[in-house]
Amino acid sequence: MAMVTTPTPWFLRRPKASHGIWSWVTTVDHKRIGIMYGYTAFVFFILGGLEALLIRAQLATPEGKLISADLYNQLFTTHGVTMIFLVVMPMGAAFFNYFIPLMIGARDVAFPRLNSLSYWVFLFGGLFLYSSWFFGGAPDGGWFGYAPLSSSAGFLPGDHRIDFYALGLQILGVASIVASANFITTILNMRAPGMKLMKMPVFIWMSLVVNFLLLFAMPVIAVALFFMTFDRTFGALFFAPAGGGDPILWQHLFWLFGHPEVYILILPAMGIVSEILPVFSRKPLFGYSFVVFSGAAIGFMGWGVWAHHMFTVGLGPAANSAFAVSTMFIAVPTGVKIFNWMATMAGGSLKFKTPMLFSIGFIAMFIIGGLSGVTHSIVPHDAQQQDTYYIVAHFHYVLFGGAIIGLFGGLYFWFPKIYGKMMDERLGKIHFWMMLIGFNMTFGPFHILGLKGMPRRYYTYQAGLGWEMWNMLSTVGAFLIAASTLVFMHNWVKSKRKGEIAGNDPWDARTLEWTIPSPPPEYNFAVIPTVTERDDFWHRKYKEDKKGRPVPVPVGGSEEHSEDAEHDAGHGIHMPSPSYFPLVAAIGMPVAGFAVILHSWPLGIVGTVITLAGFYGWVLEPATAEEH
Amino acid sequence: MSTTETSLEEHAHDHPSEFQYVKIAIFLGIVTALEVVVVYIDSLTNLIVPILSAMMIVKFVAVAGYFMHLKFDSKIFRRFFILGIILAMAIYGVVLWTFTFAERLAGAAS
Amino acid sequence: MDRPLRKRARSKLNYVVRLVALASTLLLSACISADAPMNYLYPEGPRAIQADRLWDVTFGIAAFVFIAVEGGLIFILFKYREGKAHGSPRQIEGHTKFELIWTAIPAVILTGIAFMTVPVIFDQAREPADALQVEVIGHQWWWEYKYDNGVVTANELHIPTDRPVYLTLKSVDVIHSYWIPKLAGKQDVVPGRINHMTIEATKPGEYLGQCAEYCGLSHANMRAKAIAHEPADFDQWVADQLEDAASDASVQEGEDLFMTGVFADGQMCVACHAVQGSDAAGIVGPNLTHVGSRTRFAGSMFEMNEENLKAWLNDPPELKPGSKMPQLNLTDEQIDDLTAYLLSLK
Amino acid sequence: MHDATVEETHAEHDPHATYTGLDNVKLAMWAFLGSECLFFGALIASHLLYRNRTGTGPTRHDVYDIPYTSVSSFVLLMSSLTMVLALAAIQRGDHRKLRIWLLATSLLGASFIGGQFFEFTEFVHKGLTLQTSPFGSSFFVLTGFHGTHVAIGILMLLTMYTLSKLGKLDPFSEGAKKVEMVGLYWHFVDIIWIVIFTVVYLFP
Repeated sequence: MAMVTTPTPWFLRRPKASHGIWSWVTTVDHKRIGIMYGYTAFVFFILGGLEALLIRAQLATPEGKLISADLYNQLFTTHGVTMIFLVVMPMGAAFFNYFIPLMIGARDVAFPRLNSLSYWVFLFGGLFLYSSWFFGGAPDGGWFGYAPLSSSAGFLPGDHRIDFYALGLQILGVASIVASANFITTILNMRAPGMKLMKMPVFIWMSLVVNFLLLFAMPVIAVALFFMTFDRTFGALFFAPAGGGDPILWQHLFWLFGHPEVYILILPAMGIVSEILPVFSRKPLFGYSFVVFSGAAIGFMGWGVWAHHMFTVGLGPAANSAFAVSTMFIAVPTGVKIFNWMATMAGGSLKFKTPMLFSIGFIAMFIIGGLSGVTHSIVPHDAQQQDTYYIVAHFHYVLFGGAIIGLFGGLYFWFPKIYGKMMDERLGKIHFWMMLIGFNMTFGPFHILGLKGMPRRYYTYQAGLGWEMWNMLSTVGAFLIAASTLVFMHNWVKSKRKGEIAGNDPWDARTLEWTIPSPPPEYNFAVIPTVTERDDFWHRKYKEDKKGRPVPVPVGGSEEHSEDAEHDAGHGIHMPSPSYFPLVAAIGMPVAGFAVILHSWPLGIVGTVITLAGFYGWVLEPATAEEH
Repeated sequence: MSTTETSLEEHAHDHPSEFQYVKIAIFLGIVTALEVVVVYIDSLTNLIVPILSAMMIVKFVAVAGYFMHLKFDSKIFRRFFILGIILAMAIYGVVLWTFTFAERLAGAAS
Repeated sequence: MDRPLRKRARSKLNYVVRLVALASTLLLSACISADAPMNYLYPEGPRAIQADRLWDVTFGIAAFVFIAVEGGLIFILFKYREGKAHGSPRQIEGHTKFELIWTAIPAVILTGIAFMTVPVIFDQAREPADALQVEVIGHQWWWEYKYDNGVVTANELHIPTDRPVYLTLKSVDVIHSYWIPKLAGKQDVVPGRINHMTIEATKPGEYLGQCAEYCGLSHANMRAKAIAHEPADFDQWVADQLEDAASDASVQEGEDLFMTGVFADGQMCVACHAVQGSDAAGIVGPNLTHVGSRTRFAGSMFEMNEENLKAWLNDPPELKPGSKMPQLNLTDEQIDDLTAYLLSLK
Repeated sequence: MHDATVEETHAEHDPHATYTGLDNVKLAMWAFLGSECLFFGALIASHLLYRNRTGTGPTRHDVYDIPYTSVSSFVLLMSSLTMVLALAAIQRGDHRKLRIWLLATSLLGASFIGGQFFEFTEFVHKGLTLQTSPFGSSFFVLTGFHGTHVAIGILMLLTMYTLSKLGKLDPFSEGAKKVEMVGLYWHFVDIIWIVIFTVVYLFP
């Protein structure tokens, strides 16, 4: 349908592969990009997990000799960087990609090619970071990369390890910023008719908040990382105390990003849980508007608490008090969410399917993480807790017990939609209990270790401080988590091959993605739905009787109508054509990264030219593939 | 600019005329010149920062409002931008505040 | 039909058992303190005790909330499980009054905690009157102490009991964090800044500590120790420390090696170390004037004895990764002589 | 950049194209500009922190040449006028005028960058480099990033110029949108300079 008057040169023709690897490489379909995000994040989850196992193996006994101090420091740094930037964030992005358009009744995201760019930039950023293992070692300054340890040369072994960190995160930041602008536009602009803001699913709300946080937080870390790179590579003095710079500036910029980042990691899982609980309670989410506003409040307040990571820095009592108070009060909207989830289940008819178990696990574990969080805000005692395993326990309860368990719940919940098959319930439950027990066994003892004074980031510890048993217990738990992950992978592969056929709506669910076939056709919706209610699909299926109980709407309503329309309309829908220019543009970035590390201007020019070529091809390629 | 006040959000193309753009540009040039003049007036010592800030804001608003059409476009655009500006001023303001605080402490100690 | 129901009930029972087990282990472990010299829930100094009181209250509240909320969760899971409930659930969208209540209650509790906390923050930041002034300098990876009375020592902080010690914290390289858990919370040691903290011990004894901010390769090996003496003993310690290093003819060979020996790559002991009363005035490494009187060495890693010292001199970076003290390729004889000399510096 | 594809898939089914009725690209552009506020905010705040930390190197009073910088500020300010005139031209469908104004904007932008380059060399001669002091580091990195933004803007302007020349900015409503986006970016860069000029150069 695009009128091409002049013949398009070969390099600008849009690729047409619809099967095979090439079709994945050039895809701009949000569902395929979501799947690629998910698998990539999972591979990094395995890598980050293996790093964790090595760490735990080293610490199982005092004076462990398994790995050297040097390797240990690389491992704990990469473990943190991996789990945050390469696992939880992209796994969240996987859900955003796959389900935002489906849940708002759209055919794709606002910018399909930008979406593909985000993925490739993320992938290359991750590969760039991991390539450091082959070039003199992985980053070893901690995920927080404190100056001047990381920003000045000579304090850490290895010449370029931290450069990989600074540039790798910079590249990953590009992916996040691009994705956030894309999702914000998608959510605001691509909603189906009738889906007002207060009729959006909570997951969409949380996605919106997360993407605003990304939009505003990523530039802050970008500046900090630029400063670090300038210090390391060009001799600038931003964080060099000897030259008059102040290392605390790094901490401010880092945590200004780092604290919103915490909510970037946890809010997607909160959104997922808010979708799962109503389905398996057969009740709407209790206090929708409170949950939404508390999510937004967390998003705002998340900007005002960063210095609680810096209570021992010496900011002075006035600043410490101010941040202590703001930190305490961010517990209020978080508490609101927990109470609303519980109230959603209360009075329901609870079905304990695997996604539901994970959601309940999320709530139970998040309560622990939240409460230990409150204890950090009492500054004089935080001066004891700071940088001990007590803190490590806290954020693992929030980020593993919270984010990761919630994300697993999402995987179980939406697997039938993605693959059209059910996941095995028995294996799913085994996975859940193994993971929950393993998790508590690993990270529960961290509370005690921390209170007994064991500091973080120690490659070894001496005997006789009362830490031995708890460390051993934790290590055993870590391997239990690893085993549970194997169960999950087995379940995934097995169910994908020969799981029970799921149908459109296996859970009797509430939101729009369940109105369409599983797996969804490329165009998602044959007819763009018109939304009248919150949880629109549920209200199409059920009316309420006088007591407020759901009564099925007689079959033969709108649903069959849309089935018919699907057969007719499917052919006339033109989806965006694939493109390889996002990939080209993304490739230039790690090349430029290596240029900085090698101090090579020619390579820098090559990287820039590749990226520019990608963008020019992008602008100039025709809107669609030529038709035959 | 009273003629443009009537423009509605849907009519984003109802911009000021080219002549009005030129007038705004001349105005911006004059304010810039005034800024430079103010710097050289020694007697203003204490007032100079507020005066310069005020002139900066005027210029900022003129460019954003007229050249970037924020005055005439949808409020959503304005909100995105203002959100960014306010957030930046708030958080970086607090950062600088904590530094001056620490410096005063250090100054008192040494 | 019956079996899966029973199974479900059993799995829920597991859940309860597990939670109770977790809660009780938490409480139990808090009671075990004797074996944990750095357990800060059993503080020994006034500032640590002050912080601990805040913790006791907050932990009590948190434990109560934990039991109430997790208990409520379990109750809901039992009560409203499928099949138990009567038919389809009522579709309740929310309840504003409840919402406001459970927004307000945490806010009130937290306000209470805030009122309790803030005065302590200001109180602990104040410089105490009549304090002993000590400058603490963080190095990769050991602690240096300079007393206002002129004593310079390393790794072991000697303090009098029942007198506040006001520490002025400085770093020569990266950020460290000074921490003696039983005596006070930690305070970061930031290069280019000057921080302060107050510690105080009520009883004589040894209190273990360590660097708590990741500071590079041997962060784990940057330990510290505070040794509290009765005031009279402390004064005696100061007097001893202020004396020049004792010269002892029996260790003359070692002393000569120390003062003039040139080892691998032109390294000399005196390039880095100082011994008061001699020409040795290096400032890179610890001052060794009374090194023989210290209980531990090398960032408090090793107990001070002949065997350990010999092993150390043989290959420092092997024992302490990244150590600034290089491998000097000393012969066994040189090691023996140097060890004898160093141990004589009491 | 403008993504024509989505527009098309949507336009077929929905005359209003988007829920809010706002253009996707413009919305994303404003989101991006909001994000850029945080970016430059961090740079400016760091500079404010360090502006007096000159060590033994020159202070800002030693190096700044206010009349010179005000001229280049004026140049950049005027480039915003030519930019907005370029947009007005294409909105009328006047490609010839569009190209003239685009070129004028690029030239003004280029002279700003040229001026900045000269200023940098002057400062280096006076002994202020990236390595001299935190003041030097933060000054060069802040103004350097701004200059990079201007350079990218010039690249986009020249791209628009070439597209117009090749007849690829049609139909003109689509082309006008592209020019409008470049314009927003350009004005934003100008706005940032308004702040930098006042806060970095003029504040005592």
